Amino acid sequence: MSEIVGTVGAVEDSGDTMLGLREMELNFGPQHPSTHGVLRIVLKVDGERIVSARPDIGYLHRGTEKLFETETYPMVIPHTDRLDYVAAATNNHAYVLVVEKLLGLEIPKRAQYIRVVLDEMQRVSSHLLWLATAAIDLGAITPFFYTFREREVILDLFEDYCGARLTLNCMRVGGLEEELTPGWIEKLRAFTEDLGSKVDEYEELLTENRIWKQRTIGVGILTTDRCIAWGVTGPPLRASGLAWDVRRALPYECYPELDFEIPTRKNADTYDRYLVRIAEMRQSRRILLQGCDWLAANPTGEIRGKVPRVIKPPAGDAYASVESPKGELGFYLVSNGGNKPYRLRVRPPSFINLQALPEMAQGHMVSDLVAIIGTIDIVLGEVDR
Amino acid sequence: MDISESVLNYFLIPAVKAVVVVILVATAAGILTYIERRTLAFLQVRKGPNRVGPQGVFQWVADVVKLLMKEDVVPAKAQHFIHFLAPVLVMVPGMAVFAVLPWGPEFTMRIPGLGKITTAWYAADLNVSLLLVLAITSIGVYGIILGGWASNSKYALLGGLRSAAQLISYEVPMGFAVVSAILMARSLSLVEIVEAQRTHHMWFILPGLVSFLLYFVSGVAETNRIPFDLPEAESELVAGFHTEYSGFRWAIFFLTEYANMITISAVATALFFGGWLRPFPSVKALAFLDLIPPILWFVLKVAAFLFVYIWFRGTFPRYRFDQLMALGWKTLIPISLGNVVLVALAALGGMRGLRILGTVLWVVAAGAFLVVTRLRTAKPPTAPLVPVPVGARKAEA
Amino acid sequence: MSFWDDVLLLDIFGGLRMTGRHLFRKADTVEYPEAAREPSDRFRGMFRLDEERCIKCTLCAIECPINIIFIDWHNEKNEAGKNEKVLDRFDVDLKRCMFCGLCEEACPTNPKSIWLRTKTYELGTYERHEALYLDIRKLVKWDENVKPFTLVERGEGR
Amino acid sequence: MADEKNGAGAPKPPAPAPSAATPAPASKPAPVSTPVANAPAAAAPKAAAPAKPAAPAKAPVPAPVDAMGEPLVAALAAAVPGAVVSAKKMVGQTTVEVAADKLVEACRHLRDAETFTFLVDLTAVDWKARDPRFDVVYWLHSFDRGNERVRLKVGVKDGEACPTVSGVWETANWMEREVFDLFGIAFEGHPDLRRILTWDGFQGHPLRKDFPVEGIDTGAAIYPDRYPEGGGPGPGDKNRKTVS
Repeated sequence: MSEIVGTVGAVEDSGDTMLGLREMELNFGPQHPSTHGVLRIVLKVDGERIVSARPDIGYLHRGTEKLFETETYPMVIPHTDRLDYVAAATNNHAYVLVVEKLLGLEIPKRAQYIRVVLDEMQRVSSHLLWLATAAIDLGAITPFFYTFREREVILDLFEDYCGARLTLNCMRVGGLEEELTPGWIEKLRAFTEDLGSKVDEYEELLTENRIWKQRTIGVGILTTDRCIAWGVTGPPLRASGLAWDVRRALPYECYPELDFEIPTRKNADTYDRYLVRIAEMRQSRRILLQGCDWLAANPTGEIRGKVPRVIKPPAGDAYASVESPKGELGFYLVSNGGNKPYRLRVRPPSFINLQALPEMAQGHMVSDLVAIIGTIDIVLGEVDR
Repeated sequence: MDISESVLNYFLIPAVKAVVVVILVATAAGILTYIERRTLAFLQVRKGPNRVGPQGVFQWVADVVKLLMKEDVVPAKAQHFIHFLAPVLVMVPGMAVFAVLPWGPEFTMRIPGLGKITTAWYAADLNVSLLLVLAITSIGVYGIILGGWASNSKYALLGGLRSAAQLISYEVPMGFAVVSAILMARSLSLVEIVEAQRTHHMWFILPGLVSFLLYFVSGVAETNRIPFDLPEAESELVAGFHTEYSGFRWAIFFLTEYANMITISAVATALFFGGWLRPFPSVKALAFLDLIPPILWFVLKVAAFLFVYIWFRGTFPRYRFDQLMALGWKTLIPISLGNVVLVALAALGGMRGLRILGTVLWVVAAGAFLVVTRLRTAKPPTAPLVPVPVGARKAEA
Repeated sequence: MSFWDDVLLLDIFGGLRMTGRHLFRKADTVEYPEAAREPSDRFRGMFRLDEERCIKCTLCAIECPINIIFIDWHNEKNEAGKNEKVLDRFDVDLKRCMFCGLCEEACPTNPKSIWLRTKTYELGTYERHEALYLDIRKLVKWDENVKPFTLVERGEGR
Repeated sequence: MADEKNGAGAPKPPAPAPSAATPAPASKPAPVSTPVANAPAAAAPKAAAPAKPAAPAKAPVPAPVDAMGEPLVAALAAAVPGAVVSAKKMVGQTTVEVAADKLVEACRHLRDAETFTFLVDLTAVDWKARDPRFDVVYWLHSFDRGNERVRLKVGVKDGEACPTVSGVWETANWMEREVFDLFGIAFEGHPDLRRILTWDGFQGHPLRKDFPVEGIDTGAAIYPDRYPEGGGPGPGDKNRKTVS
């Protein structure tokens, strides 16, 4: 059972193609400019057309889930930052949600709103990063700088709030550690109101551009049924036409009180996923404005519930999930009553969405593979954990 | 004609010109890399290289020195000789083309000890110089293919293959675009084409609007620049055909790319934008524009084209290989064929025919542009998204 | 309509106009060593310890997720004849630190005895084993690299 | 897919949203019938005790309650006889203990008849001292039943194989590979059972409780014949590359 089952390097030769030409095996990664980290894909190509693609992951495996089992509940939070390291707030959120669920804790309203605001900021920042890298994968270098300009503001706001820009460690079991700094809401509101016109700028560069459309329309189609079969969640699922979002489907925190829509598209291709993410940024903007309003109207209040000094959830198991920018990010916690998680499993959306890559890439060209990897929006820290 | 004069005219002056051209081209290509980085930085709201020298203008010198110092790595299983030959094959045609580029008209200068010398701002005025440009520039593709193949790397091979298909395909519309200019000027000599624009009292961009667009698009493709930079597509093929090159061999590829950009821009200037002529060369009222020397006019026009190159790079994504081929074969070549017929018919009518063609083209283009942009303003920036009720099983298809 | 859009290259010109507009905007970047931006008040940077205030409870070391704080102490009789904890060793292995700030959060003294919230992010060094392993001398002495910290009021709910 | 056909029917009333606000009443002890489920459940009263003084009175500590009477569980038990070993509910989430030999059948029933078309998550838990040692956990989702979710649990003995569900949900493919990789649970009938996160020559299964957290020396410790002291392939090794 524990012997080596198969080896990655040994791909059997599939023989000749029509013209007596051999298929070529191409190692795409792990050190390649557009695999977004250390993803390796073993491609079999016929000319430039992909016959088969086989992702090979694990280059960034750090054993985070093993590490979780050695840490007490509060100490796990900084480790969750490092899963999807461009969206640390949603990771924190999913983790604290599951612990709170098992503890049966009530979260103060104000903490809920601050959490939601942080989540949505993180969603915008993650989508901005996605847009930057996806555009650069397709050869458009300039959107990268425009989106990073906006992302920088979000990171500054994070820094103002919790002192870190990327690995935030900003949520705690039962609520939040820190109150907002004075003037933070105003800064956030100023940025948020500006965001709409900035998104218009990216759209003007890309949405109508004929090259962008040619490169993305009809590329990497994954219909709703296939999405569900592969467990794909997040923007790819919504781009296929199913308006399913954890924020609405399995509501958490104060999302039921907020007014926002779930953008969907019908064609399930790369272009639609692009449009869905763009629309999600606009929806996040709506949520952020509502959050700003609420927080400005309720400037004081508890931000942490009644948390026992030593967090020891009762024995049992629970699962909680949030809509991370990549899809449904879930944590499955098994507790044996001790002060450390007995088992803490991450349901990583990147990992599960990446599984659909071979199907999406089949029959496309090498250039499209780059677009498809970009459109799934993987973060290898989360894929490999 | 005594011997000393023929030595002077047929050996000394061309030799001096050759040396000067090579030095100038290499320098200009180097400076162009700096200008490109700087311009891109401005397009991208950042600062760009600004450390070496005032405003970083010597950045390219530092880069060249660094590249010279670098170790020249050759892959163990590469074809060593061809791997070595490829950059040479790319560079030599890239430099040779500059012999016939008409940077300015003839001029006379007085050199102490030699007397008055009449020479020109070009190394040679061949009567087939345009043909020579087309012929020589297409040799460069061999260097790219061979370099890609000899590197013994799959990425380089794919880059080389892409390059071969792309360069050969885009030669065709480019050739047709050039043909229309030849038809208008009734000459193959670049110098005579420029002069013809004086005698026709107009730049050939007027009747040659379509020809120029075709030429420039093909030119961008010929020089492997965004949106046609597939042979070296960084995000797909790592670095394409020069993946396995390092140090100064890589620099040769790099510099030649910029030299080729200058070539394409210079030919476009000569064919369609009046070369060294000032705007409206026959309008006396604008004679004050002659204060700017002809060579400067030429350089300014070339610079404008180079800026467009860089602007393109800062704006567009990259085509896919099959789309690039489709664009070349299914769009550009049919249009260029039709365009040649159109220009030929107009050229039959002489100067008057060309004028009519030019007027019609520009009026139609400007009119359509105005109408369509006026109509478009009502359109929202995003295609509307399908609103779906929460929890619905599936969006209504 | 879309035919004329295609022929007139409107999308192409739209994109060019977008980037062209940025050509004349001021750069958003700063030139780093000359114009460094000031981190926020809560910025988690370099460690700092106040030995006077520290009650040697080792909570920071316990709460550290990756165990990079090493504290040894022994009891000594002070002038009043009471037992007092005296630090033997207070080391922070900054190389491995992930700047989560849980140590500072765990500290029971008020104000805190151990801070991470200093406005210092320039931790680059040539000898990381030397420079990024903080013993008690480095922790209590302000390096000239470590910029003055601001004491931030902690939020409610603690 | 099957859910397409069933989707036309009237959607069933949504299940209670699994939110933290609906903890089960603590007063009702968990009657657990099998030894399999006993291990975690039995520990509950004991372990919860130390936390009790700190816990506020108004938020009772969640505890598992029996859920054999739930319509879904009853339907499953009726449709696939012998599949349901036990069922309990905690924090609004239903967990059904399923017999390993009936697993695929139960999964198919849940997918086709009960529209659980979406396998959210698949993982395992190592209960080191317990027999069977592992729990393989499936977390299913139904879009048509108002986003209802249900968790399946299968006990697997160490060294025994678990039937694969990759034929039921394709997404189980990588998840089962991950469980195989990290726990060493083989999945019978899996099309491509290889390691996924660790490297192919890796020995051991990191998420087992007896695997050291510090990790193991993966060089000489694993291949003493191939990697001599100090590392690197030995002289006779085919992996040794000669530098020319």
